[in-house]
Amino acid sequence: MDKTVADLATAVAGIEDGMTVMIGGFGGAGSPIELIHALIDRFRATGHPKALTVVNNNAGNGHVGLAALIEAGMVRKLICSFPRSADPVVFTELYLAGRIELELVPQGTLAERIRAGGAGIPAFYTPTSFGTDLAKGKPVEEFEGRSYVRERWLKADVALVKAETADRHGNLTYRAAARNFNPLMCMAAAQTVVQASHIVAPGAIDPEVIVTPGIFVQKIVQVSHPHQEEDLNRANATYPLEA
Amino acid sequence: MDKTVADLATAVAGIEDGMTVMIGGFGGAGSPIELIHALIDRFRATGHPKALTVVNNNAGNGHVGLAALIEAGMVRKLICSFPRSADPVVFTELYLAGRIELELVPQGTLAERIRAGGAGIPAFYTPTSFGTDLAKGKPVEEFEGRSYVRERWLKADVALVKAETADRHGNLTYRAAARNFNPLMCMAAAQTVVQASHIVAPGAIDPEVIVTPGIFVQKIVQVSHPHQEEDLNRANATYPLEA
Amino acid sequence: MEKLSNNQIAWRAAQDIVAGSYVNLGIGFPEKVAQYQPKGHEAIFHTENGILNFGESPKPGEEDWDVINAGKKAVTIRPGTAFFHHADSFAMVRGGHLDVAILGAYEVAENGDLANWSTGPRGVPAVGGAMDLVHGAKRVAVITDHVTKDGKPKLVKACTLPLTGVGCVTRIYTSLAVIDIEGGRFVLREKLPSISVEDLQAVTGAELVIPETVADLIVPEL
Amino acid sequence: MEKLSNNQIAWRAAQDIVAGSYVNLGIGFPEKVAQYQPKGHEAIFHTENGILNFGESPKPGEEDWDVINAGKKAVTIRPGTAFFHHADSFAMVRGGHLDVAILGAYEVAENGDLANWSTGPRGVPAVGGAMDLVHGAKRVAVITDHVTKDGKPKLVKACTLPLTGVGCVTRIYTSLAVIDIEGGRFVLREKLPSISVEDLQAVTGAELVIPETVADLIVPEL
Repeated sequence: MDKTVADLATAVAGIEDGMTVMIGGFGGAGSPIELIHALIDRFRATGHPKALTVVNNNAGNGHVGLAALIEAGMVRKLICSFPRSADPVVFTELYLAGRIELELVPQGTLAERIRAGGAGIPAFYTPTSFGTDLAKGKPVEEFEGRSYVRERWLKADVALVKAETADRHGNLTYRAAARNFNPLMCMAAAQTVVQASHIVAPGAIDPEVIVTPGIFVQKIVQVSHPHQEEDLNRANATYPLEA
Repeated sequence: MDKTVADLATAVAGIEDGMTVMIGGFGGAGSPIELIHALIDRFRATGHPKALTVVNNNAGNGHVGLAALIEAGMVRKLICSFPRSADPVVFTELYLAGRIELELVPQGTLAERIRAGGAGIPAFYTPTSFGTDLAKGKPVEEFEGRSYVRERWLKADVALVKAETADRHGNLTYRAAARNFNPLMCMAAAQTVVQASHIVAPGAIDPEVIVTPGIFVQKIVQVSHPHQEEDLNRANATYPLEA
Repeated sequence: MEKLSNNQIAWRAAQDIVAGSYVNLGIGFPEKVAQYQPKGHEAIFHTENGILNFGESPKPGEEDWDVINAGKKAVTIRPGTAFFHHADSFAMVRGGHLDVAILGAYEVAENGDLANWSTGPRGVPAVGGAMDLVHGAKRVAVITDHVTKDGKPKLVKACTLPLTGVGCVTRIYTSLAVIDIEGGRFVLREKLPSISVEDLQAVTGAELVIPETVADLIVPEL
Repeated sequence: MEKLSNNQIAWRAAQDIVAGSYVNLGIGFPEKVAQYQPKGHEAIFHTENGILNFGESPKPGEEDWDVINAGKKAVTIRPGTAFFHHADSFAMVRGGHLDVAILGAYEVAENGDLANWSTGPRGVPAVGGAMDLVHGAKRVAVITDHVTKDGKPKLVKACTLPLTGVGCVTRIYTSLAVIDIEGGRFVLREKLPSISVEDLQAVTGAELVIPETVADLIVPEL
């Protein structure tokens, strides 16, 4: 079994118009910049995929990665917890112009909805957002005298994920707080596409330290020296990056 | 910060009559034999704790560990998925005599209820058990045309857990499939008591490989060469073990 | 009446597992399926107590009792094995990440209902992971003798024993035949050449739909 | 009117953190609390993006942008740091495993309602982890200036801005006072010695309950 693919273009080939795409990362940590840019490359060459629904904690920063994906006009709707950032010009302008849809979800609820999607739990109750505007229209139930809001699972057609090391079966490890939403998104997508700094033989990762077991991964592509979104933005980089 | 305690007796000192106690392990793997035996020692010496509700996947095997706890008459009710085993004489006799209560829970639902207890999710929906006797009396809801059963979280006063390595902050690793329910139970108990083969200084465990972060752990006791339930039963050992 | 041995039923079920599949085998009889994987068809086996990609049984005396399967039997690790806790393990199951689950059965009904966890109110009830597994895989198959030890049909119109799951089974490998469940009916796909459709119907508790082509069920001596 | 600086408010809040506590500090102003921990009072800080027990900021140029806090600022690891994913992180929050959460506020109502995520329908709304944190800790405290920049009360009878959480705040550290919320009322615990109860009441949007003992709020120059 070998889930590696030859290049980034092949890795993102399965993403079609109108799909829901989860993209890992919290701010710049764990953001799969190269996979996102490969997807924009495809859109520029072919006009597809477009009208995507993107799930990410944020709304991108500057003019690279997720922000560049939005700037390219490929995103119809964003599901996220915190679409404000240091340099949010791309999303902010589109949103205020009514040209992109936003579903705002509390961060812990977003994480739990994605996990639920991966774990076959169609709905769950959380205290989060009870009594607030973000609970409007959602069923409320009382348990032991406390009120909770019912939230639905969140699934995706594709997840784009950044890992540190992958073996060819798709077992993954991450790097520090670049872990964040990535392992959850691996679980919640029909097709999980991973860029990893290192690809190793099965058995080279200690079975005790695997964070994402390979069953949750469909495609792996090696990106040996991935860009870090924060570094790119501090250098005022824009998509497309210079080679 | 140092969560280690001097001995097993101190480790189990906080367990009182009528409490709910989660005990890690699946079959013999990950079963904290020494903590359980210390609890029986206390009961023999003081008559307490008794009338416990125990949560475990199984009902014990032979005459050691959980089986010995039940045999000592300390358990009023068992919440488990599989109370049959190769040598289940202790539980079977009490159950058929109507002297112990059983709440039978499908294994995945048991795991998810414990996780929910630890994660602040009071209820969730699962396809598991829909249309079966084990769903009787539980709310059912349809999502996207499929029926699901609503299950409640499960919490405990105390969890007894077996780990491989602990640092003094309570960060834990496990050994192979001895992991099983242990990390979940750490999350779901007000007080988590851990026996670990090795206790090390904070920083000695790579932060990437910690399975249970220390926030979920209250007490740690070192048991350098823990018994394995399977080995004990193959040797026909019985509580109390010979020193 | 000629019939397949358990090994032969397991062999037949193993032939349908596509290379690269993630597979959970129920406790007991279904565990046999692993050893009949066609050469070069690498499937990856999941055990719900927290191991993905485990290997065969160790030699007696070489067991590590922290490396066991759901039936509490010792197994081994392989290159690519992963360990995880029970919530992650049943996320794999319930979340539909397994390709195939192969389970035993007391009864299977023509609508796909399965009874395989309780023979009734006697004794100590025990369910384990069965009720999760029936909702967990893209394909849930059953391997079973075609009839009970008393000769009664195990493929029935409606289950009489407590259900494990509703409408969950899609294929049944028996000692006599391979039968799909489609549209709430038993559809015969393969049968032992030595048995007539009439004889098979006689030991089956609900009507068999007989399509134009029914293949011979040919299995090696094992 | 004399008032405490933000550093001094943070210092006062830090004094109430018991040694060994697990603490989450909201983005921005609350992050200051960490630096005023009393010596030898080891608290452990949680950031919801997946680090427990992180340390102070690295020197400029030594940042590792994969080691950041919820405010996307670079932090450092310490002996005993643990990394985990977002679902585990919010299990810590929602599951009540944190001892203390210290948050900023636009408004706090006398019943404990908190508004700190939205100033209304203008602009891009962003909630982050705030709505989880208010339900996440055994003790949810707020640090804030006592009044807005325009001099309007931030401690109010009922919040006018969109709520973050209902009845969640139990203690407020302001630039003028320390106030507990008990039984749906603001109870004054400490106030700057230079301010009279009447003056304090005049800049507070709901009635202050004045217990027999009100301590002086004494904070070092910072």
